[in-house]
Formats: sequence, C-alpha cells, structure tokens
Amino acid sequence: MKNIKTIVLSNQEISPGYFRMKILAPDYSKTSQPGQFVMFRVQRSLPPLLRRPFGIFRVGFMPADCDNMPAKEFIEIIYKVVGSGTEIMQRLHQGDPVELLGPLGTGFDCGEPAEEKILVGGGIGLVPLYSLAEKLVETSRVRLLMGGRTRDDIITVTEFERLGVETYVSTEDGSLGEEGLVTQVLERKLDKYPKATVFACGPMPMIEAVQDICLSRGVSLQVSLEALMACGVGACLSCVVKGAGHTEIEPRYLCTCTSGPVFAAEKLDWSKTEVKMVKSGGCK
Amino acid sequence: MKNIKTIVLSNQEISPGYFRMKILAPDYSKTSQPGQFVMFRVQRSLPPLLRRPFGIFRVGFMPADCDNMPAKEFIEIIYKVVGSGTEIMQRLHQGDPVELLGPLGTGFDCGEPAEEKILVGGGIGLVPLYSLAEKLVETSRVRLLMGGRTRDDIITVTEFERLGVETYVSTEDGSLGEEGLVTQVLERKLDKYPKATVFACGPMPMIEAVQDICLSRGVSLQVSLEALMACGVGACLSCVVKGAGHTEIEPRYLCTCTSGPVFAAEKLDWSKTEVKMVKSGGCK
Amino acid sequence: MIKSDDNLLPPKLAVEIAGIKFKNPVMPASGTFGYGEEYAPYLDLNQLGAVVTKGLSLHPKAGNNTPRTCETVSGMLNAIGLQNVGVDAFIRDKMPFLEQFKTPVIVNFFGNTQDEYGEVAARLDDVPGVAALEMNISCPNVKHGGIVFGTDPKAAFAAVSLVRKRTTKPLIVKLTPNVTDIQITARAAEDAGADVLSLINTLTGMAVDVKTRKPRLANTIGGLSGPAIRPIAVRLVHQVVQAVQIPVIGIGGISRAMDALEFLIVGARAVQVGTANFVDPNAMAVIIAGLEEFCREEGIADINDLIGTLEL
Amino acid sequence: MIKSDDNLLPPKLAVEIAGIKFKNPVMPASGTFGYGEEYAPYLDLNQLGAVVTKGLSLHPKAGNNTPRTCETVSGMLNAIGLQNVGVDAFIRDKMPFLEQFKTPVIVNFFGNTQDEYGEVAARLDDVPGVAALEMNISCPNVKHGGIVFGTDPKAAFAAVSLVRKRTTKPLIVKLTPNVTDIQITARAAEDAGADVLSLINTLTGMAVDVKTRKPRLANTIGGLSGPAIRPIAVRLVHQVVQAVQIPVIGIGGISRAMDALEFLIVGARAVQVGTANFVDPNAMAVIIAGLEEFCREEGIADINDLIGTLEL
Ligand SMILES: Cc1cc2nc3c(=O)[nH]c(=O)nc-3n(C[C@H](O)[C@H](O)[C@H](O)COP(=O)(O)OP(=O)(O)OC[C@H]3O[C@@H](n4cnc5c(N)ncnc54)[C@H](O)[C@@H]3O)c2cc1C
Ligand SMILES: Cc1cc2nc3c(=O)[nH]c(=O)nc-3n(C[C@H](O)[C@H](O)[C@H](O)COP(=O)(O)OP(=O)(O)OC[C@H]3O[C@@H](n4cnc5c(N)ncnc54)[C@H](O)[C@@H]3O)c2cc1C
Ligand SMILES: Cc1cc2nc3c(=O)[nH]c(=O)nc-3n(C[C@H](O)[C@H](O)[C@H](O)COP(=O)(O)O)c2cc1C
Ligand SMILES: Cc1cc2nc3c(=O)[nH]c(=O)nc-3n(C[C@H](O)[C@H](O)[C@H](O)COP(=O)(O)O)c2cc1C
Ligand code: FES
Ligand code: FES
Repeated sequence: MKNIKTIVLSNQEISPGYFRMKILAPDYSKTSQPGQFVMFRVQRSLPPLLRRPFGIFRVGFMPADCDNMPAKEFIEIIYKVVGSGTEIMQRLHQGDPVELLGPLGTGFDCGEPAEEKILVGGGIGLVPLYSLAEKLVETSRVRLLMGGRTRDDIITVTEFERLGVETYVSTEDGSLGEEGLVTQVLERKLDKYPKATVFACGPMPMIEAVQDICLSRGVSLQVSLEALMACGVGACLSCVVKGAGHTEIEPRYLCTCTSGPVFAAEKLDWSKTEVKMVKSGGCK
Repeated sequence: MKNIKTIVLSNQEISPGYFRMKILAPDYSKTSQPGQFVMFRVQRSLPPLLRRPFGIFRVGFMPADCDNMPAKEFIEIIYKVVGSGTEIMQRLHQGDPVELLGPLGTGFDCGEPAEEKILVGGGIGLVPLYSLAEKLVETSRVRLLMGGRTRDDIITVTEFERLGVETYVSTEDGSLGEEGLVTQVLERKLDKYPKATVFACGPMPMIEAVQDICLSRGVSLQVSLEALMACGVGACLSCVVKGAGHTEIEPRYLCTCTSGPVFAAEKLDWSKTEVKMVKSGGCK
Repeated sequence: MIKSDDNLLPPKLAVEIAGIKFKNPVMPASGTFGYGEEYAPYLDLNQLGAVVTKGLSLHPKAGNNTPRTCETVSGMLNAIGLQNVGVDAFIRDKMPFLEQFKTPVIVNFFGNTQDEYGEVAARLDDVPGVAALEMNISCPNVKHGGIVFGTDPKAAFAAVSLVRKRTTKPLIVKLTPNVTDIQITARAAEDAGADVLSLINTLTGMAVDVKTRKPRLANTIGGLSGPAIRPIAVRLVHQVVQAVQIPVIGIGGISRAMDALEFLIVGARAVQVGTANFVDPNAMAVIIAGLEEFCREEGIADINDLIGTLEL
Repeated sequence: MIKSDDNLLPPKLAVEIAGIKFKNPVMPASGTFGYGEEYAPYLDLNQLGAVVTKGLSLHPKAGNNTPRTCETVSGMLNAIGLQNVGVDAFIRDKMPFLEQFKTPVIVNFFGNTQDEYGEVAARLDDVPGVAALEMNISCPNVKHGGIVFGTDPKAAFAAVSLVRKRTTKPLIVKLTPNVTDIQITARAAEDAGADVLSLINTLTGMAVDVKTRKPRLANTIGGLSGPAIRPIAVRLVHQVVQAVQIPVIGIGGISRAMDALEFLIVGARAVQVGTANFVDPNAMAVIIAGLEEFCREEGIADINDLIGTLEL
C-alpha cells in the first residue's frame, strides 16, 4: 500500500454508462488481494477534491515497450458514471496522469478449497468478484449470479465464463437472462447447494436480501460494502458501519476502508436502516 | 457583444511560454474594433472561477468545411502562460468547448488618415496592436517599435511586416534587435516624426515611460491598459483606473472594461502609483 | 402536493414575497449586476424574478483603491468599497432605464450612520418604479467605532427601526454572515420591522501575495463570495428560516439550479445570484430553466410546494 | 534578513514554539491524521514538524450516525462527531507507536464540560511522550445549553483557566472561526493561560440532497474544511496575530507550500494541514519541500525571517 503517480493506459465505455480503465500499477500483482480497492485521484487539480474509491477488477501485464524494459503491470477498474468525479474520469485518455493509493482494505477470505462458491453481483458490484473468481477457480467450483436492472447493467460476464465460472444472468426488466431479482436465483442455487459459501457485492437492498437468505439457511456469507470515504486509510472515520453488537451505549463502529470493504456477514449489525450509509448517493 | 459557446480551432506555442489560439467566433468581423477584448471562459467546470480577459489579436476566416456551409469566422488570441488559468489554456486542444464574451470595451481611435502612426508594443502588449495596424495601413504610414526582455518575448513581428508595417525590435538583453528599452527607439523616431500619433500597449512601467515622452513632446498618445477584471461589462467595478482630475474628494474612476482598455492618455491620471493596479500580478 | 404531468401545464415558478409578485424566485445579488443596464445586452431583464441594484448611498462614493478583487479557490474576494453614483443620480439616471421592464426593481442601499440609512430610504420612498428596498447592514457604523451594524444586534435594531419609519416600501434587510449567532440579528431585524430578510452577504477573508508579501487587495480584507461559500450560506439560511416568521431570500455561491434548490428546500422563498453572473452573464436564465426542468421531472406543479420541504 | 546563497547551507526550517523545537513548521491538523499510525505507511513521520492526534475525550466516544462527510465545491463537510478511543486507551494503545519517532506529539482533546476538559488534561500531564496539548474549544458545553465553549468568551476563559491548572505541558488552544470577533476569544484564551493559539477549526456548514430533500449529513450541520475556506482562515489568523502576544499556529485549507506561506507571512509560527492529507497522503512532505525551495529561491536563510513579514 502506497501512493503512486501513474498514467492511464486505456479508458473505454464497455456498456452505456460503464467504463473500464487500465492504469499502470507496478507491484500490484504482488501486493493486492481480491476485494481490495484503490483511492483514485482523478486529476492533479480540483475538482474533485477528494479521491474516489474503486474496487480492483483485475491485475494484469502488458508486454514491455522494448526489449530491455520490464513488462507493464496494470490494474483495471470498472466504473459507472454517477457524479462529478466519474464524469471527469470518462474523459481521461491514454497517458493522462492520475494517482493511485492502494491496494487498500481487507479483501475476501477465500475459505476452504473445493467447497461450492457462489458469487452474487449486482451491477457495478460485480467488480471485486472477478479477482476473487480468478483465485477461487483454482480450487473450487464457482458460480456467478449476476443481476442488474436492464441488460446494460450486465457487464464482463464473458470474462467470468472464460475463467470457467458458471454464470447466471437475471435482469429486473427481463432484457437479458432471467426476469427478476438475482436473489430468486440465489434461493434456487442454495436449494441445490446448501453448503455453498456466498460472496456478495452490489446495492445495499440486494446485499440485505442476500444476507436474509444466507442467515436463514445458515450459509456462510461475505459481503463487500460501499461507504462514503474521505481518506481510505482509517484516519477520517467517515466510512464507518455498525459492527455486530453495536448499541448506542456501547458503539462498535468498523471502518469500511480498513476492516472492510469485505466483511464476514456475522461481523456486521444487520438491524435495518443501520448499514445503509450511502443510500442517498454522494454529494454533488 | 454577446456570449457564445464555441470551440477551439487550434492552440500552438509560438515562442517559449507564448501561445496562439484560434477560436471559432461568428460575427466578430462585423462587430469587433481594434483594441477590443474578450472575456474567455477556459472551461465549463472550475477552476478557474472567473473568466480571463484577452485582447483580440486578429479576426479571420477559414474555408468552409463543405460546399453548402458558411466560411468559418474566427478570432485569434495570443497569451502568455502566467498563472492558473493560462496553464489550463495551454492544454486545450482543437474541438475543446470554451466560451467567449465579447467583443468588449472601447478600442483605438484610428485618428486622421495619412499621419505618421507609431505603435509601441512591449511583450504580450503587442496583441491589440495587430488589428489596429491592419486598419491603419490602409491610410497611413505605420511603424512598430517592439520591445521585450529577451528574444523569446518578441512575437509575430513577421506578420506586422507582411502588412507593410516597418518594425524595429529591441530587447533588454540584446538577444534580438537593438539592445535596450523600446522607449529609446521611440525617442529617436519622435525626433524624426514629431507629428506622429503613438499607440502603446505593454507593461505599466513601459506605458508610463511612453506617456512621459509623449507628454513632454506634445505627441498624441493612446494606451491600452490591463486591469483585474471580474465581469468585463462594467458591473463589478473591479477594473477601475483613476481618470484625469481624480482626487480623494472628487474621485473620477473609469472602468477599464467599458471606458477602456484603450484610453487617450489625457483622459487618465498619471500621478505615480495611481495607475499601477496590477503591478503585483493576479492572485494564485 | 399536486403532481404535475408532462401533458399538463408547465410548472408554476411565480412566488410572492411581501406582497410583490415575482415571476420566478431568481434575481441578481446586489453589486454583481451593476444597475441592470450592464447585463441587458446579454440577458433579457424581463426573464428575471427581479432586478437588484448595486448598493446606493446618500452621496456618491468613490470606493477603495485597486486591486479590488482577487480570485481564490472556487471563490473571489472583493473590496470594491461600495463605489456608487449616489441615490439621487440613481433615481435620475438609472431608474428610467429599469422602468422599461416589467420586472420589479429592488434597490439595495447602505449608510455609515443610522441617519444616512434613513435618509436614503426616504429619498427612494416616492420613486414609483422601486418595488422594494434592500438594506445592507454589513457596513461600518462610523458613529460607533466602525463596528459593522449587522454584527451588533442593537445597532441593527436601531437602524432598521429608523428606516422602517422612513419608508412605506417593503423592506428587505440583508444580513451579514460574520456573526456568532445569526438568529439573534435575524430576530432583531424582524422585530424592528423588516418585511423580508436576505442572506448571506460576503464572508470576510484575505489573501496574500507570497512574493511581494502584500495583501492581494488594497484594502487588505475583503468579502469572499462564490461557490466556495455555499455550504456556509445554506446553513445560515436554514437557521434564519427557523428563527423568524418573515420570508427569507437565500444568497451565496449559487451558480446552478441545483444550488438554488438547496436554498429553496431549506425554506428560502427566493434566491439571489451573485458571482455566477461574472462567470456566465446568462447564469440566471440557465438557473430559471433548470428550476422549471427540475419541477417537471419531479412532478412539482408549483415551486411554492418545494419551499421549506427539508426533511430532518 | 540574512540572504542565503545557493552555495551555502540549505535554508533553516526549524521553529520553536512554547519551548518545543519543531524541525519544520508543518504538522497535521487534528482529526485528519488519525493517531499517526494510519499514515505511517505513506509518509515518514520523522519528516514532520509534529504529529497532532485525533481529538480525545475522557471516555471513548461513538461519534455521529452516517453519512458523516460530504464533498462540497473545493471543500468537504464533516460531522464525525469526535469519535475516538478515549484518553486512557490512547495512552495505552496509541502512544507507544508514536514514541518510536523523533517527532513531537501534540495531543488534541476536548470535553463536554469544563471538568471533563480538566480531567483529560490531567491524565495526559504525566505521559512523557506528549510534547503539548491542543485544547479544542469548538465543543458544545452541555452544562450551558450546548453553547460551544469557543463562541462564548467567558466559558472559554473558564475552561482554559481550569485546564491551565491541571497541566504543566505547553497548552495550545484551538479557536473556532464561527464568531463575530475572534480577537475577543483569542484574548480570553491568552488571558486564561494558553501558551499558543491554533486556528481555524471548521466553519459550520450544510448541504442538501435536492432529490431526497434531506441534509447530506446525518447530523444536518457539519464543519467545512479544505481549500474553499483558506481566505477566511488567513483573515482570522491575521486578526489573531495582531490581538495577542503568544504564538499562533495557522490552519485552514492548506494544500500547497504557497498556501502555508500565506499563513506564515501574516504571522503564524507554524501551520497544520488537514483535508489535504486525504487528497494526498504525501501532502505535508511536498509542502515542507516547497517551503525549502521557496526560501532558497527568495534567498531566505531561516524561515523565521519570513514569519510575520506582511507588508501593509
Ligand atoms: C470500497 C469501494 C469500492 C467501490 N468500487 C466501485 C467500483 O468498482 N466501480 C464503481 O463504479 N464504483 C465503485 N464504488 C463507488 C464509487 O466510489 C462511487 O461511485 C464514486 O466515488 C462516485 O464518484 P462521483 O464523483 O462520480 O459521484 P459524486 O456523487 O459526485 O461523489 C460525491 C462523493 O460521494 C462519494 N460517493 C458517491 N457514490 C458513492 C458510493 N456508491 N459509494 C461510496 N462513495 C460514494 C464519492 O466518493 C464522493 O466523495 C466503490 C465504493 C467503495 C467505497
Ligand atoms: C483588457 C485586457 C487584455 C489582455 N490581453 C492579453 C493578451 O492579449 N494576452 C495575454 O497573455 N494577456 C492579456 N491580458 C492579461 C491576462 O488577462 C492575464 O495574463 C490572465 O488573466 C492571467 O490569468 P492566469 O489565470 O493565468 O493568471 P493568475 O495570476 O492565476 O490569475 C488570477 C487573476 O488575476 C487576473 N490577472 C492576472 N494577471 C493579469 C493581468 N496582467 N491583467 C489583468 N488581469 C490579470 C486574472 O484574470 C485572474 O482573475 C489582458 C488583460 C486585460 C485586462
Ligand atoms: C463585486 C461584488 C460587489 C458586491 N457589492 C454589494 C453591494 O453593493 N451591496 C450588497 O448588499 N452586497 C454586495 N455584494 C454581495 C453580494 O450581493 C452577495 O451577497 C455575495 O456576493 C454572495 O453571493 P454570491 O456567492 O452568489 O456572489 C457584492 C459582491 C461582489 C462579489
Ligand atoms: C474529518 C475531520 C475530522 C476533524 N476532527 C477534528 C478533531 O477531532 N479535533 C479538532 O480540533 N479538529 C478536528 N478537525 C478540524 C481540523 O483539524 C482543521 O481545523 C480543519 O479541518 C481546517 O483545516 P483544513 O482545511 O486543512 O482541513 C477535523 C477535520 C476534519 C476534516
Ligand atoms: S475513509 Fe477515512 S476512515 Fe475510512
Ligand atoms: S471588470 Fe467588472 S467593471 Fe470592469
């Protein structure tokens, strides 16, 4: 974990409103774990003031530019354009200077090999699941349940399939895959594989529904959360979520940026309205 | 005078630190007068907050893109990179969206035809003199005395010569043309052409020296001034200079943006320390 | 709240404050729009909710030395020093132009003594085209050691009371944000007879040229305005709305419809746009169009239904 | 002023305040640098003038509900609610880490009553690694209707006097900017025995989500920090420097060496960097290097020669 001044290698729209950006990132293959994230500085000048957190989609290598140079290590992030920062990001080009602080946070615990692993991704929540899948497929059977509002929200499914992940797509409007919520699919899969471990990332209502399902079935669950972050390193205490056993008198706040973004479900306080810290989106 | 949303046509470094930008600007050939300026909005987002004032170097036409379209009217500005706004400007490319408020202010009075006309330009102060020269050469003999610190500060002299303007270059370090100040050259020229009219634009110390010379010789002088501007249209009262006869009791402030930037020398108050409003440069 | 529909009438933007009808809640902030004529070539003044003039004093005022302005991060400092033509020249030379438009004219004014305030108000009282007066109390009280009227609730109360006696026009009192508790000055102004409060005036600030070691303004200290100050302004308007019964006009860092909406939601009945006019002479027209679009999208038939709808 | 030369020694950046030697005048602002350990992977803490901790209270504090922060134009609002581990846990769990470094540790603290302030100060008094205490008086006084200590000169005087009695360490009092006349609170703190003043804490502000009509912070109101507030901070530091004899530390919107220089020139002996740490964890190192470069370029042999050189 360190801050590097680096450059954009490429930045392309992969689905309406979703972009995929490759950023030169030496050492990430050695240091980053599935589920970790970066604090991305969009540009040297304002705006935006604060960095933006993004999950690491994958780490890769590009051939070196010439014989005596090292291969170029990069990370990829995938982002949805939602506000002032991502609007500027979509206009970045190859060679533009940016800064990466990372890899940050606590990632997924891959658990025991050979178990059934079910990944549940909702829209952009799919991002941190790819590096996880890369690792899990080495030892386990992996299924991806991917949900979105419309087919535009279903991204990079082919890439999961290339890893050997069985993927099941559902959309709320039925424009791709099964019509309905991804949680319906999860229930069916868990009927079939009741001993599976579940890894989920997506919008809070989806995560809560997944948690209800897993809790009632006694299925082990890890969730990756989003929270409003200023520092990304545990210094500002902006990104807290309530941990299991939290009360007003004996508060148990956990920093999403250091204790998370991935949490074992049992570490969190799931009483409603507690974990929904970014429901209303960020500030414009 | 209106605000237009337009685009950059080209933006090139013409001397170290000096850029020349072509901006699509319909109607400027009909509306703009030599010595007028524009308030340039560098980009839609912050920074900078305020627009930046730039003299209009020239108005021109480019061939239409295809048969049934009108020829493209443009203005050119030439700017020196000095601070936050011009630093962003130097990175603008063809097609980038910008805004122009203009043409603004009161330009040069061309005076009687056939007189001797002497233009005195210091560094970037040369800019507004080009359109003036274009007009003056139609009826008068025109000489340009161009001064700068080093040869890097001597710009677009060839273009003046192509108009048929006799040009005399001087630099403080002698790296181009005569070594010394442009005012030395002015004194010599006025010895020869005591009835000339002088038009000057450049740094304040140069303008003050030119004024001293012209006043003592009874030579008619127009100067183009710079001032810190917020609105450019006479509303904010930021850009005032003291007019002739100004006293604390009976103040006579003139707005550089509306009564100027070009003033007949006799309209201003030349008592020292009065007109030097931007001596220390802008705010960073 | 009545929901409008795309097929139905356009959303209503008109608001009424102190008996004056404004066709929409958007007007310029004093000192950033000259006497109206400066921006007339760029913006149809008939589009605006109102025109608010540069601050006027009893006698013409020279203003400060230059430099008078300076850009800061997402804001600007100004120390114009209230240069103005004086109330009589305004009535004679500037009002005729403004009377051509159907837009209410609000005249901003100030004094350096209580009596000066009263006198300016009295001179404007019988000018027919003047819809309301806006009293700027962010001025030093020369009779009391130069303490700004608006930072001293007693001085503010006394000055507003006096002005109240000398004018029959609706009286807007414009508050300064540079106080510990704005609710106190707000109530003082209300108690003294203000019909409306407007806020915020600029926050005092300063910038230094590190090379020359001199302040960037000839006056050393100036007023900070622009987008940078908006969160402070929203907070103050929110607090004032809760403290008084009379209507409030929100000002401070508004450059987009979204910004204006923050003020309306916390309870301002109208907004003033200042520094943004310099950035874009068309800013107010864009804001008005943006308010209409927002109402349409959100199904709000009348903008009055939006005012003060903050959910705590 | 002795002019340094490129061939001579590097410019001296060390400053001494209240008997403490700082290797340079740059330190973090409380609450933006955790307990130091959070940023240690990114920045050598030995480079800094000092480390300033998150604000500590007598008992651990939960802080506010989320959302706790929100970006604004060139700034941010925060209402963390002073979440902290409590003074005892700090001494036990956090101090050992900080004692590894050669950098003075300044402990920021607060209370909700005068006695709480006194008690925290007393517990820190015999902790050897603590170089100085920074008393944050921007906290509501629960015994007096929640009025913020720092906005009530009498309450500030009483609280500082009490703390003064309970500590032998150098005492820095951190002032709030949300007052009409900061010179009054500054003098109150000085008279009560403060050795140093630091300012500014955040300006109170607010932002609204126009779609949901809710405040963007769970706490409705929060503190504004970042580049946007710098002109206000520079003005306040300038005013305080003129009002007191004791040294002043400047805070507010500093993100570059140029920004720090503005504060030093108006008379601050040191500066604290807050929000900029979030933007760039290396910000303070860059600022320190920038100060050195500026001194070199301007021929300043010792940064103390620059402090308070504002030309009016
Ligand atoms: C650990 C983590 C990983 C993330 N990974 C991804 C990812 O891989 N792809 C992706 O598209 N998005 C991801 N997000 C969400 C992403 O950070 C926001 O969409 C982004 O910051 C929005 O910035 P903006 O300036 O466009 O929006 P604005 O709304 O203008 O942002 C204003 C502020 O709110 C914050 N904010 C807004 N939305 C969110 C959100 N949903 N979560 C957290 N902060 C938010 C911003 O960071 C900023 O501080 C992740 C968030 C976290 C915490
Ligand atoms: C009528 C007029 C015509 C001008 N024509 C030209 C021209 O043709 N070419 C050119 O290079 N420059 C010209 N200038 C100066 C030009 O406006 C400034 O160099 C430019 O605004 C600097 O912007 P910045 O953001 O890079 O500098 P910064 O120093 O960061 O600017 C901060 C603020 O100070 C103002 N400012 C800084 N320097 C000046 C200055 N010398 N005069 C006025 N305002 C200043 C800026 O507009 C801005 O508001 C002209 C100025 C005026 C008033
Ligand atoms: C250049 C300038 C001049 C101003 N002159 C006045 C004035 O004469 N009277 C007054 O009440 N306010 C004056 N103000 C304050 C504005 O009306 C407004 O309250 C303030 O700028 C905040 O709004 P903004 O952030 O939208 O600019 C002036 C502001 C600026 C920037
Ligand atoms: C997230 C956050 C937490 C803060 N916590 C504290 C605190 O615990 N104690 C304190 O005295 N100031 C606190 N502050 C105020 C800062 O120390 C500083 O005074 C303020 O942010 C202005 O500086 P800046 O603009 O450089 O951030 C906090 C500021 C922020 C942004
Ligand atoms: S983002 Fe700052 S503590 Fe987590
Ligand atoms: S720049 Fe505003 S009056 Fe001239």
